[in-house]
Amino acid sequence: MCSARKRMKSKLRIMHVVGVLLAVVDSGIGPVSAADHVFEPIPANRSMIDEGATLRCRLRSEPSSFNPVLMFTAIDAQFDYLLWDRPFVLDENLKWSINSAVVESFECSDDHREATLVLKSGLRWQDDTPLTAADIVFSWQRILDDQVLARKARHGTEQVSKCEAVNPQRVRFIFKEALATNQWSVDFPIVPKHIYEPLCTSDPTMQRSDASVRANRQPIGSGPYRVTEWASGERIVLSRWEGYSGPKPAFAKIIFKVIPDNNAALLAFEAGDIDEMSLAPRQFAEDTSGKQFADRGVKIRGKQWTNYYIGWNVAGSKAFLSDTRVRKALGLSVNRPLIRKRVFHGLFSESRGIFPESFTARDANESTSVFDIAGAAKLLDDAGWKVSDDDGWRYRDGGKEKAGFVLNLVAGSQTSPRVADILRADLRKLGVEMTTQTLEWSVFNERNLAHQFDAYLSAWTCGPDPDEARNLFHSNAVENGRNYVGYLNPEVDALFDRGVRETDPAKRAQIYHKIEQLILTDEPYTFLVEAPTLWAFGHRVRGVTLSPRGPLHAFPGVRGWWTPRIPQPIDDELRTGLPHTDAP
Amino acid sequence: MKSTSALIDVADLSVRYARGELPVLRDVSFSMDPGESIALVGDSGCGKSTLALTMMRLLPADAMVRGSIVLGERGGSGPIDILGTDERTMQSVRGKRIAMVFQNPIGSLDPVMRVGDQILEVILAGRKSARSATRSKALQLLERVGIADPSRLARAWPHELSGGMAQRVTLAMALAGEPELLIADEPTSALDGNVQAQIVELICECRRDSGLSLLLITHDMAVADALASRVCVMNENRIVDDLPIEAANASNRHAATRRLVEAAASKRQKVAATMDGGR
Amino acid sequence: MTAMNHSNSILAFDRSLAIDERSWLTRGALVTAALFVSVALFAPLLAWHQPIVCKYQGTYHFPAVADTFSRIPLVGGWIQKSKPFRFPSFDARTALDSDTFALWPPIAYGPSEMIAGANLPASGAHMLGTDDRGRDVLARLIHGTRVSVRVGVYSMLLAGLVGIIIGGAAGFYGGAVDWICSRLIEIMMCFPAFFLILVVMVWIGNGVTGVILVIGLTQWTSIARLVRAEFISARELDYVDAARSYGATGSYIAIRHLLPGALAPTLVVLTFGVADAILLEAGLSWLGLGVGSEMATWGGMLRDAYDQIRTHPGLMVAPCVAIFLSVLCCHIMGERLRRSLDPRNSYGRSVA
Amino acid sequence: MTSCGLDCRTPTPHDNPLQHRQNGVWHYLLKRILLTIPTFVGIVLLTFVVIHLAPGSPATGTVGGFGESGVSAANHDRLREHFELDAPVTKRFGRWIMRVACFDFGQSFADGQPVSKRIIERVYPTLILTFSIIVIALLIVIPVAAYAALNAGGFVDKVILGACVGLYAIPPYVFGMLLILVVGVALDWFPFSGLTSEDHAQMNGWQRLVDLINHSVLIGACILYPLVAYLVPFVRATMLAVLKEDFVRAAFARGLSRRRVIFRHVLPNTLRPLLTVMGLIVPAVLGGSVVLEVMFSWPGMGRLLYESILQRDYPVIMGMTVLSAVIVLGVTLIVDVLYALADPRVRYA
Repeated sequence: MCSARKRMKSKLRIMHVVGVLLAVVDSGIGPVSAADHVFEPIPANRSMIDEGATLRCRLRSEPSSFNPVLMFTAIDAQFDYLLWDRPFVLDENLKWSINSAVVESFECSDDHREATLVLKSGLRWQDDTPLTAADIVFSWQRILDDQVLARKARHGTEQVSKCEAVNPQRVRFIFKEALATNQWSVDFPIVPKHIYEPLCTSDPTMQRSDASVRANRQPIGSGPYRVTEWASGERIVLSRWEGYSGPKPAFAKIIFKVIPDNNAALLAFEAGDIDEMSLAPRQFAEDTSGKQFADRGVKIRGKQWTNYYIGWNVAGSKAFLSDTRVRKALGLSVNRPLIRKRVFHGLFSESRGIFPESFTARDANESTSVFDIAGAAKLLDDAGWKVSDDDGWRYRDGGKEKAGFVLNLVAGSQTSPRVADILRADLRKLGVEMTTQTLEWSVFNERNLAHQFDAYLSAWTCGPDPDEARNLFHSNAVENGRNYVGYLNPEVDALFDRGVRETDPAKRAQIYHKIEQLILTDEPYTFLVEAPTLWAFGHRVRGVTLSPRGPLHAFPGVRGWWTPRIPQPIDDELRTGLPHTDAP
Repeated sequence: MKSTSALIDVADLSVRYARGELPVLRDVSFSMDPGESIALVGDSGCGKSTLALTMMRLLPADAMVRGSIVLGERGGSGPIDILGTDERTMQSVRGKRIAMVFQNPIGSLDPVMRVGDQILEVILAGRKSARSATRSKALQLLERVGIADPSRLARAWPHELSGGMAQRVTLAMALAGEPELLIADEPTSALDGNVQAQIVELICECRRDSGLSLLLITHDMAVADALASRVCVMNENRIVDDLPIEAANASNRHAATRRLVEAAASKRQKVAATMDGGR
Repeated sequence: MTAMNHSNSILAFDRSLAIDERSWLTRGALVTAALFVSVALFAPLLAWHQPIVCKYQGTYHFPAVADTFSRIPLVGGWIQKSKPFRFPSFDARTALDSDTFALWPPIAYGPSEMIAGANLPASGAHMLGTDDRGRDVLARLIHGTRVSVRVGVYSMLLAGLVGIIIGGAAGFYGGAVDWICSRLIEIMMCFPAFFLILVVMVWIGNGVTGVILVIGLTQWTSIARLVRAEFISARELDYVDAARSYGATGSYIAIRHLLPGALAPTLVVLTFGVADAILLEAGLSWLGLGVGSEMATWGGMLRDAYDQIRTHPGLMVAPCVAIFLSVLCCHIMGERLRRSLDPRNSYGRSVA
Repeated sequence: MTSCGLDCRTPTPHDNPLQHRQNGVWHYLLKRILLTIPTFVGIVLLTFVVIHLAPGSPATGTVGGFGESGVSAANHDRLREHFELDAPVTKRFGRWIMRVACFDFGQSFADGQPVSKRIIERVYPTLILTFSIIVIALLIVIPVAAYAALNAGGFVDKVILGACVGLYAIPPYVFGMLLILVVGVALDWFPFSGLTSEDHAQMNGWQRLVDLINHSVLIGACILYPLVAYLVPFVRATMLAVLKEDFVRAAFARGLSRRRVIFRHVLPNTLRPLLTVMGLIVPAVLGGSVVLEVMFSWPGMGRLLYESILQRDYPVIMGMTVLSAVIVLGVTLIVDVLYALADPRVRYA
């Protein structure tokens, strides 16, 4: 047995060389000014902290459930770390780590088939019942129970073939296979057995009976906050649970306000109604440049592992898109610099790759994108799609089949029609007719699931492990994942299967680099831009950490935020300078 | 303002509308003595009703009026210049000194108010008296216009009344203020023959009882014959003949007068002929 | 003449807004409406990315003219753009030499053309400036007229058709048909229209057709009720009996005698409906369910401007004014129509 | 969803099935109630069919997490099973009807709450707002319209009419945004987001009321102005038509005072057509404020329906349909009965 902690450390060094550190050159936004106070970590001297303060956050919509087994949306996840404690957490670099408030020790066997977790003693649920190994075993059972709709929690947990309580403090996990991802698989949510076990006898789904619903909405958690008010459609109030045994969070109360509209949210921010919000690119670039905003807060930009891409239906009925040369030509006609400038206000970076740079041993010049209409025209000519002398559009070998496709967009997005407008104009010059179809989200998904589309524009956020990408590229994912485009490449499949079993991080990185190259050759997806985290914080907020999922969705997240006891005057330099900074 | 013994004196009255090209009344002059009954006859559209409305000062806002209408003295009050006086005085004239009965009896009752309430309202207008006294007065009035079951009728809605019944009610309302002059604008033309006769009879009775003056507006010489002692014939917006009713049959009259007389005569013949034929 | 003003009489006739043939208001509305319609019809002649007439390689071409008429059914078949100009890859602006003859439309930009810098202020080249994507606002406004007028007119024609058929059937046949149609009308009135809109948008996909269908299929109830009422009252009239006694068939009576009477008030409602449809399209665009982004619409422009209301509030003005004027026009014309059709010129008659 | 949702340009009177009966109010009422039943069933049936035939499903409707799971075919099938969407539509409708018969509308797909609870939380603010806005609208409309009608053709009348048409032509969301920017932000008079303050729970009754009113002023104004702009010309024209009626002239001729004629004869006759219009306005206002509720972060019915539709939360959509149908049909019924009470011709004709 070796120490898992040690292993993780070495892995970290290679996988997260770049981490969230990102030098954004040519941002077009102006000089970068310091807003370092936002990142000031929570001071050891508690007297500096205003421990009675209230934090006001913005919610785009309401969460579906506070039961972590059932939680599945990004909104739900905002509450996860506040209401619940887990043995393992994702830190600000989306790195797997141990939650020292819960875990005494965690050890993994050398063959990666078994792991043992020792809980700290004296852990309690918010109703003062002890939190024990039995709760973990119960949660594991519930997550794998077919009757429980654990949409997200089930992912990975399935790899744990056995979970048993050796004693109240000690849990043993047995894995199905020796995988590099096994450490993620034990990171499943924990629910109180003493609350849910009686409920599950009559309602094994955990959400059908009135009692279950009540338990899910007013949960007995293990984290530092508990739900004290939920005004439907308006706000959710969390209050600090003073009995929490771990580090005491700074804010006595966190109010989540539901503000669906982005413009309204920014106005609320400027009025002092909320202390944080994510910003749309336009808001970041334009609406927040004035004094009104500078008086209220600062805006920061950090790295995010979110890529915008177009998926081409490789396996669809359209001969046009099944041809690799055509897809490459389409990829060449994406004017990324213009998209970046016009749609994303120069805030996003161009992207061609699929993994965050930190995952793969990628050469720096490999990710530079190319915009080459002439090259695209040549590729299309080679593939037999020639410009007709009659109307100027391309047809295959003089036949009836016109070069063109329908790009599906999600309704309500402000940016995707703009991306489409730019692409459409460039493709017109090529003689390729692109039309767009704006579909409401549910229909968009349904078409994708049924593989009934030519192409779609979407975004993909990479998970903390590169193996997550199999969801997009592996042939298994055609039916069971998000490989809606029907991309089949046995070599890629094999590499993914090798990658997940490879435990040496350096070798692993090589494998994913190879996958990336193969995929870029086949171009089943064309990656467009990589989105940053754009966020606004009120001047009084301190202790923010930016993860590749934004400031809220990593540990400690909001738990680490604080506000000084006496409102510190904002120095003049900050006021006059542009209140915007990149992540440190 | 000249002092006059006449009940009402209309002099050089001309009316035109701001939006219209032609005047609707041209230099109309006539006067009525107390107790007199005059029939104003003429073809439809010749300005009879406008004259009546002008006398009540109920014309639309954009009407331009020239001339004078003077209502004679009564009691302590001096003569009233109807066109010049204020609205408050006019309120005390309408209903109390000059009352009016309209052509469409059902239409001149508020459809969403019970008949009895509408009568009470008229009786109460401008004066204060005990509710019960007013009530009995209303019933008396209804009885006076020949309604058999006045208390039942008082509870009825206007749309439940027949035309003749409604005209009796409006007549009762007109009489409520004990006016000196009753202007009856085609009181019978919306009714059928039999009822027409009854209403004519009723108006006769009322005149006999209270010495009321009557300005009867009609296009039917026969009705004029029955009710009026004098006839003013209107044609093309002016009065062309003003003469005792008996003289209307003479041959040296204005063409319009002759036409009206002939029309009445031929109607009478026709009715007689049909009745003969029916026998 | 001492004109006496009966200003204290309340029996004023309704001549207030003086909406009759001679008033400047009616004339103004008619002229504006005609302007909107002609702008809609001839949009490419006013703003387009290709010239109206030009000499290219020795021959004359009329690309914008061809574009204007090519969308008209039947006509479009034989009016086609000449060769290089119909090629999607052909850019007249760069391909034409500056010294060759070319008559460009007054606004030499297409509605979706992203050529200029973003958010330019009004200038000689861009009379209303450009939007955040560098598109000429005036060009978008002109082509937006095309869509908005089409949405307004076609959706109301559809609503009118459905309304007349259902209301007419109810009024003409009476009995069970009337019962069913009346329930249908009631169901439609109580049905959450927004829901239907969403479903139709989802089925048909976004686009002008979808919006027209949605509006047409949700806005017919008032017309149906009106037509039904008119049919019922007309049915009682003597001339219908007379026609029947001559042996006229049911459909003949309905079309020849009943329909003309119902058509006039329907027209009034439809005129107001055009205004509502234009506003509705704007509302749909706000939710992202309107006509897609490749077409310029007033509602879409307003939605885009809403996002920039703090930094470039001026963008809001043009579509707002256009919507405002068109709605105003519809109302004045509708009112005028109502008065000319109704001798008693009262709102009340159609009500009670 | 229209600008103010008024699809009722020229309202016609409701069918009066009793035109040839003699039995008065009770018979009329009974018949009206019976007539709402098929309408109600029709609405519910139509909604059920439409939502189940529409593309998309609850399994694809919710915004997923961070790409780990997303929407996959396997998950999709599990969800369909979980939400009992496998059965044919007819069977599902049957099941739903059976449950509704026991007043059980099921659970929301979105957050698991009982539908009735989820809806009630959101309905009462909208209902209260709608009805108070309608009352306020009437309080504004009647005097203004009466003034305009009595001074028809005058300068003030023209200004009022012009203002109405002008206001009606402004899309509510433009007006709403301007209100937020000017009244909410620049002047800071009223809050522009939510329905209650954070400390609402700690307030006493009176403070709570003030708080609710404060939060509803701006959204209320946005709902109010198109309503007023629509109703003023309508009432004004109705009143002008009434003023031209014979009985008004007759009333004047009988010597009644101007005041009495207007208040006792003109107004009651004006209000009857207004009553009919109110019956049409209520559903339009009830369902027509989605955009405003989103803009003002206002927890109302429109927003709930919108969100439920996007998430394909069938039980909530059905519950909302049933509820809005009940409200709308109820209001129509009340209006009809009031109409019958107000107009003896309908009652006894």
